[in-house]
Amino acid sequence: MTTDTVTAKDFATDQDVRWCPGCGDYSILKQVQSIMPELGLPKEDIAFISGIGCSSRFPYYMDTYGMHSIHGRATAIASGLKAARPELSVWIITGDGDGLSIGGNHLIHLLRRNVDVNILLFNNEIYGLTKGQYSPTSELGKFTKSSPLGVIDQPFNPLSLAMGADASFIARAIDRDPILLRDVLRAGNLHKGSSFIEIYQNCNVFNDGAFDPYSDKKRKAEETLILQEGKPLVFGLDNAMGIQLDGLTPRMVSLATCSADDLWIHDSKDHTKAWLLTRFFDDPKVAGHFPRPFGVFYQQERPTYEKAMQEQVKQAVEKFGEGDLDVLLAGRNNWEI
Amino acid sequence: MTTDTVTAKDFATDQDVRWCPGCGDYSILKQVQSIMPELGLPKEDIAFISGIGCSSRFPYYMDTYGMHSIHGRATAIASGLKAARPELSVWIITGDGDGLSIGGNHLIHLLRRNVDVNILLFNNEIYGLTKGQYSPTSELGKFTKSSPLGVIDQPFNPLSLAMGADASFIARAIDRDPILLRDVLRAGNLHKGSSFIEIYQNCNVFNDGAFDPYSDKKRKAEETLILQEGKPLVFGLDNAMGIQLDGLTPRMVSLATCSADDLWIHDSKDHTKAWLLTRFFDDPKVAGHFPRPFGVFYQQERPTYEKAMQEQVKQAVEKFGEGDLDVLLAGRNNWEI
Amino acid sequence: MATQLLEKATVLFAGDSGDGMQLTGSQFSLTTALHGNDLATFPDFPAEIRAPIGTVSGVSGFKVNFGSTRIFTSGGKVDTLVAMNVAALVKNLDQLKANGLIIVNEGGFDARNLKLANYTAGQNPLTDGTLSNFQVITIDVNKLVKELLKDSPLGNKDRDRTRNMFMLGFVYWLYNRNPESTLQFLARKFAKLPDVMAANIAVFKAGLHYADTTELFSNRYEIQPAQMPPGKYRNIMGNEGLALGLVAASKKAGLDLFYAGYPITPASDILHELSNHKNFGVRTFQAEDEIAAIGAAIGASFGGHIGATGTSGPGMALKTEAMGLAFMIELPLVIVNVQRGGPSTGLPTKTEQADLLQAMFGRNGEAPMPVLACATPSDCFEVAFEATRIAIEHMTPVILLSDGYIANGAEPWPYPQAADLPTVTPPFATAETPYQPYFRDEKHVRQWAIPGMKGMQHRVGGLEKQELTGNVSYDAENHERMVKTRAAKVAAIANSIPEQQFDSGSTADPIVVVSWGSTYGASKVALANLRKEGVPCAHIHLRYLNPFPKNLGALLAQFSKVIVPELNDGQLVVLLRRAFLTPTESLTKIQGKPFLAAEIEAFVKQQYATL
Amino acid sequence: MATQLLEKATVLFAGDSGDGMQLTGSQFSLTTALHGNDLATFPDFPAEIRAPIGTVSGVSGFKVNFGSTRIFTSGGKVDTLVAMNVAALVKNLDQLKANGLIIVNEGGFDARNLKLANYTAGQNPLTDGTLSNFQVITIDVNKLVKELLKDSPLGNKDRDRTRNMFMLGFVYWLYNRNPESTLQFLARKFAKLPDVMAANIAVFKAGLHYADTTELFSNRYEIQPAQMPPGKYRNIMGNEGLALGLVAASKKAGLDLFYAGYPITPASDILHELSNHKNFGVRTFQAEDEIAAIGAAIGASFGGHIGATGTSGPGMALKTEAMGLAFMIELPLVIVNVQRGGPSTGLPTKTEQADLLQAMFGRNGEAPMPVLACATPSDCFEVAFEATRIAIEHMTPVILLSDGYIANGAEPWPYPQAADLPTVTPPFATAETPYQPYFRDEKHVRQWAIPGMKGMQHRVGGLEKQELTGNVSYDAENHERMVKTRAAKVAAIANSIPEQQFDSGSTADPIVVVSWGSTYGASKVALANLRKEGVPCAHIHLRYLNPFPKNLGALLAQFSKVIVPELNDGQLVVLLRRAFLTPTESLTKIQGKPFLAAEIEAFVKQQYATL
Ligand SMILES: Cc1ncc(C[n+]2csc(CCOP(=O)(O)OP(=O)(O)O)c2C)c(N)n1
Ligand SMILES: Cc1ncc(C[n+]2csc(CCOP(=O)(O)OP(=O)(O)O)c2C)c(N)n1
Ligand code: SF4
Ligand code: SF4
Ligand SMILES: [Mg+2]
Ligand SMILES: [Mg+2]
Repeated sequence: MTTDTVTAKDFATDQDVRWCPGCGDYSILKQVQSIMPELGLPKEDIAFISGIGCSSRFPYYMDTYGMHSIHGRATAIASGLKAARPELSVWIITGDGDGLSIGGNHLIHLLRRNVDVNILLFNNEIYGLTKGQYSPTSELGKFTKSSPLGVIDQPFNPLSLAMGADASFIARAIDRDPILLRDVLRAGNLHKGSSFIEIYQNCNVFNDGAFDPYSDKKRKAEETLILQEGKPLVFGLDNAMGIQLDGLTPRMVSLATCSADDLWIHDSKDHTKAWLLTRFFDDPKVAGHFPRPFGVFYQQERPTYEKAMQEQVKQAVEKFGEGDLDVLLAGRNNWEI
Repeated sequence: MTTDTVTAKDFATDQDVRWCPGCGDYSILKQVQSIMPELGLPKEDIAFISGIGCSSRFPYYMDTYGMHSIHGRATAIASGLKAARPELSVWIITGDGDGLSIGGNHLIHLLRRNVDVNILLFNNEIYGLTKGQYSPTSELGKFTKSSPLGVIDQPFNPLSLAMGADASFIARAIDRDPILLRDVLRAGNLHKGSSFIEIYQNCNVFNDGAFDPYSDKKRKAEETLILQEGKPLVFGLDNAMGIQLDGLTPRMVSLATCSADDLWIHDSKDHTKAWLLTRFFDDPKVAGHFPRPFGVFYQQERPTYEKAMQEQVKQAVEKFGEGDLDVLLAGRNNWEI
Repeated sequence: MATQLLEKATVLFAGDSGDGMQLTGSQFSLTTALHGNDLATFPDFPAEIRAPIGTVSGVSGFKVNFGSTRIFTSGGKVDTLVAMNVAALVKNLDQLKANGLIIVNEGGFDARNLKLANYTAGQNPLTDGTLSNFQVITIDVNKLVKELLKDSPLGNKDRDRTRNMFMLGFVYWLYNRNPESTLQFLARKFAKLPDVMAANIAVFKAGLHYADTTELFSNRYEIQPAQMPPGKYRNIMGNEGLALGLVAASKKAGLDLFYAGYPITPASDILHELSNHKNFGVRTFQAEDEIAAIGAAIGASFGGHIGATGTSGPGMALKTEAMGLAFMIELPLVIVNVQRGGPSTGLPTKTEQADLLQAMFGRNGEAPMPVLACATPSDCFEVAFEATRIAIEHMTPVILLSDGYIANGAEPWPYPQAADLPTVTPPFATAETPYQPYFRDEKHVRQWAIPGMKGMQHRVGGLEKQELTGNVSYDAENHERMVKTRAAKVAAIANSIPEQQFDSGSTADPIVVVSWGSTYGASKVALANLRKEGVPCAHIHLRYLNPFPKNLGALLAQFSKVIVPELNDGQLVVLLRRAFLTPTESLTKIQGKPFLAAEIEAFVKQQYATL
Repeated sequence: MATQLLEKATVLFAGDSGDGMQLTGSQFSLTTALHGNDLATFPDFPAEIRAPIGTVSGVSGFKVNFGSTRIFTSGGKVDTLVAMNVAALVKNLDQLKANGLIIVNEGGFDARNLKLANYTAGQNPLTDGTLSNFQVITIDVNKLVKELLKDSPLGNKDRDRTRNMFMLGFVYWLYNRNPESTLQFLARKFAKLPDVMAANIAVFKAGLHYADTTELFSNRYEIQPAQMPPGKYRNIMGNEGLALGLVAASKKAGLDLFYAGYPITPASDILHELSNHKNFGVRTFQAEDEIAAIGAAIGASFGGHIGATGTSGPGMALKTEAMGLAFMIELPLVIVNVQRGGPSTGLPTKTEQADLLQAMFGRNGEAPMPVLACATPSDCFEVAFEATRIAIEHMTPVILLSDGYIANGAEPWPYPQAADLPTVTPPFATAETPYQPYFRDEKHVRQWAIPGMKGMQHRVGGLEKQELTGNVSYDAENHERMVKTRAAKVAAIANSIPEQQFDSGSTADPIVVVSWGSTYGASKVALANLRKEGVPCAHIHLRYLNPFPKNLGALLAQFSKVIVPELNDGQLVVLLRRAFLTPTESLTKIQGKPFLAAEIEAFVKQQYATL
């Protein structure tokens, strides 16, 4: 197969797509399929590993190798797969429940190890497949099937959590902005190391409109902050607003009163800035809230886990020679009878 | 029992303490016992819950209620205990393996929920009980029983991780500084919400000297940064050095060239500063490294999980009346035959 | 218009997942129960939230079996099938009785729907003779509703959503049901959406009237109230009954209930139900996973609440390590497994009984636990109560097995009065003698001291412990004694449970059918039919799977054939062989759905022939 | 000086955890093996890393049973006990033969040590007559070493640490062992610490010389090389053998081994061992927990490596959900459980066989897996090889049961030549026909396509799947067929394993002892003794616990008594009853330690008497 003739369609399978009509998952599937040809890899060198949840049905729709595994464990399984087969392109599909609730531990360990995989966390702030309980990203006070009096668990800030776990790449996208989503997917793919990509995804059955502030045509400009490398942080209608850093404190300023040169310039290599951006996490209903950032927050080159493992195998061979089974079996001390 | 007559000794049990001679756990036990009387609670209102590991034997030595549970689950068990019995003082004892490896997920979920417990994480950067494998806090390259060619997993920064999980109180102490350790324990106890206390603990059998830079008389002054509320960040012999903030960037300065007034003033309510402090995490062998901070990094008042749960029970009673079993059994629609 | 008296009938509402069939079925059930019929229901829906519209895999069904006699299963063949679209018809046709009635929504048979159900262009089951052996009534509900609501302020989507109400009204008329409770329900449900309420009520009434006026039928049906024992009744679903059983037992024990769960089909509704009963002091904890859930429940039990946790197979697997801890520290705990099709993720929305051996043996080390199973939706209440009683009075974790079939099924329930429920007595420590955490009474039960009890501070844990003191002990003989004592404690529960009774028949019969869990209903019906036909067989239904009732072995020994029907590959059989070396005939069905009585009948007859 | 020829002897080195008894014992074993004796060892140490010095719970022991005849257990009663302190003596005295030899370090009998071992002031077992039935040799090793090393540059602590070498040298002299390999070992071990090396060698030699010169003995012992089958031998520990078995099978299959584990006693050494063999392409992954470990191993198997994971009981409990996944997706995977005392955390450093039923049934749904068990340290190699072969050739997860006794025990092993090991053939997909992931061959085995294989992209998962295509299927009949097919696949493995042989005896005997796992040795010795005494009994040892060898049922049916000794509460018995309705006599021991042959002998005799 010559990869340059491949199109998005080649990555579709013959399986019926079984999400609810209108589900945000459709868009994500489409964007992923459409950037696949850019990987420059034959289909057989790509693997999609998912856990359990609506989102985790994803692999059935990708004509690559794939596993729809068990709840929360895609990260563990993908770690083994990538460590064994570093040359494969490995994609993890998970949800806010799958990845942050039951699977939280494997996720943070994968991130610290920096296994070179791409993690797409479909965050719909709800348990879709089990029909509407709150998830670890549901907001305080939310009424759901399992919280008839309102949620009392403070939600995770997924990108802060990832930074706490020393993730080497973090980004946020949204189902309804396909261009940005594709850009982020591409950047994640190019990053050597764990790419953690949170994707806001509308569950139109159990949590419809959760991300409307960030996709609604009327509100989007005010509510979103699109991160562009080397560019000042601007937002609002006609980019009339910007973000300035006053010591450690970010402030929203009007460009009418402040020059773009004095604004915070986005630098995805800056760890502290990235952390501060993850803290732009206000409830959009609260007055004076900051816009929600989208795009690549942070990326850092550091050794990947599977490379280091490969390296040790190589070193061992250099040091002890290619393993000889007879030597191994005979051990150090032996005798003949 | 009148609590004011109680002393540290009253909290000891008749069980032989079974740690290796010289283990750092002894000091921690002693400091915990010694601050117990200050809780002002009768012994029967205190519970120590641990997982599995050398450190987790702790409850056997405390004459309170206690459970030596299973590996990694103390946090989950304590969450249930505290939610059921908010009036108890609940202490979790865990290790770097117990709390951050197998138990990492329950830990971060407990922290985001802000269950009002005190978590003492005995970090010896090794698996003690299983005889010397590397842990999620062991440094890169370390040779252990399970890493004969050196560790390739980047270690967690436990306090960064806790902040990523939105912990409301984080602190660091060390076995060999009993005064600071007691201060931190007291502060953790007073904090309403989850108190996450990392305690550097020497495992003199499998990882002896791991924290020597921070306890060795000669090096301690240069290598440690003791955090004191409202005070400038100073360190070094005769506190000759200080930390300044240049925008987002901390710098080490000599007090000979810089006034104490211009230094970074410790404010444990400042979330961003606390984050930056957790990033003072350099390898002390690397030139130009920052000193390692000890003390209370961060504390924030926010509602605790068990209070919110209690509140919902109360609200439900107010709204629907004290539950009447006959009404419940009869349901809404019934008929007689 | 003649009214034909029937003894019983089975109605199946089938449509697309989005067509509201579950709600339609529930309303029909409730009204039917209020009418005084006995009934059993069986919802059957796809694993997807919204499987592709119009396809066979997207069909959702709700079956109601009701009668003027007692009803024990959700029914075999169907009398009346309501089909909202092609797929619903195709999927369910083989369930219909010969000459059964089909009520079809013609609007669901357009070209698109035909294609989605895999019909080639030009083909249509309504016209190609497929239905020639049935009575078919075709109504274009889509069109009727469109017309009816043309002035409604509702949007198209909301208008279309009322179609199910048309069919409900239609079937109410056909079976002579009183529309009142449904009208009330709609008024309540849509109280805040008056337009939606008006539309639904209008369409529902239109269905009723359409049936009444169109002269489609020469007669309607009447099924008179069943001869049920007098008393107060309500409808109950299995998971609901289970939740109420936990609450009731906690109240009768004077303890607060702490239920920790992680959502999983088909157990989630227990969590939902209980989260509505906080005014009973119930605390619900949605944990980050199943391990945390059982952990939190253990913590709550340690704190003196009655901890409970519920899940299904995959979650059960995750809990097994912590179950071992609960077993070692001998605290009360109820662990519910609402079984579903396995293994692994398996068939999440289908039923199965394949976790029995996991419940018995799925732990490291020697860790026997009491295991009980529920037989019917209302039995879920009783068994949950009993499991909680055993957990508390015997200081032990208890496993309670339910399954997807009864969890989602419903039936009328002669609910008890609180005062008539037995009192449960926690073995709390008293200050009379110095507290020893592992001192045991004559039933081998240790005393319970909870934080706050003065002078009784103690430590428990998963390491082996010394008798009496509970201190850690690696002593060889002590370990053996403790293993045996813990086993003896569980075995001794046999002394506090009733001896095994026959559900029907006696030791005079040569054959006995031994059922457990949800196979109760089908077995009961089968046995009744068999006995009518003169096949001499008895029926034993097991609620207690560990320990078995004391007399069970002796009973079984008196039969020439012991037949064990199970929705698995023969698991109870393993336990009977282990306990009594009983030679058994295993009847298994592993299809994600319950037995039909006829299947059991056929097997028993075949076995009878070989006697 | 006379030399007394012995057939076999058992030496027990006992001291405080810090006294280096494990190292002492290993050195003695190695030298003894090189001497040509057959042997078996049994280390026994406390759960604590350093339990309180001087206390009975802090005693660490290492037992070596060796002989000029074949040795099958680590021995019953002890001939020579080395006791470094009071506690070591007290703890082990009941293991000593009447008139056995005790070599005592007097320095370990000071007031402090006496008190720590719970002696009241003034009492001392050396002087109070306790030892009157034994030969006692008292040496103040502390003092001798102090004197000897007075000019050593070492600190006190390091000097004291050499005391064990004195005893080792002493016992070498007594049993006529060649000191050479130990001298080499010390030189290698302390190559970078010349002072430590010098001190150890000096003390070791001092021990040798002290025994030689002090005329404490009228004779020394000689145990001649055993009549072992000719060949090349080495010493092997159970966990080591297991690790080598995995490596060897992976090489013979042409696959890389991917071992993922989370440390846990007594399985950790497998991880340690394998992490040293990266030059064989072995990858070791220390996961964050047992779930991640099996997950990573599954991922690696999906990638075309042979994934393996090892743990002990509590970790096994955590793996059960993922085992279900591996079972559904039908990938090769080896799951090792080195059993320890349970339940829960139980007795972490002690042995037990109580996880057999967990291995068989500890999963949700119908998920039968092959289960094999190792009998001895060297058998660990063979069984690990065989388990891996089955996993790969039959595309299934396989459970391999070992236990703490054999994991830490050692014996001489006639190691094989790589070329003589069988080839293992992974059923890789070929491009001949279009790939169907769930197409099966005549053994019901599906074909393996791994990422990188062109045109064979496919998806696997835990939901039920359609035959052939592997697409998700909720179809009722398909589910039943798949459940049965998966079971048939595992059952069919019986066709590729040897029929059951007798270890001794035959169907002519009325009694058969059926052992499994580490009870092999004690059973074998017991049977040999019994037959010598004229008790007519046969011995069957099971390596394959699921499926059983095809002829097992027929074999067992020919005996009047089937006796099953187990280190649990009777678990194999459940499987035999399930499979063959075999009435069995269960001999159980649940004390965290292996059977003594004498215990089995007594039970068999008692059963024989009732024949
Ligand atoms: C061990 C286990 N526990 C619980 C479940 C049930 N379950 C399936 S998906 C899911 C959560 C789904 O939420 P999320 O991950 O956010 O995915 P979404 O459906 O929203 O895409 C749960 C709890 C399961 N399959 N396995
Ligand atoms: C489920 C399970 N897995 C593994 C173990 C073995 N284990 C016991 S303690 C421990 C880790 C100990 O390390 P840490 O938590 O750092 O405590 P430390 O001993 O260093 O104080 C492990 C892996 C266990 N007991 N249970
Ligand atoms: S339930 Fe929500 S997340 Fe799941 S498929 Fe439907 S719309 Fe999408
Ligand atoms: S092994 Fe290390 S951590 Fe454990 S008791 Fe000994 S010194 Fe302490
Ligand atoms: Mg979700
Ligand atoms: Mg540790």
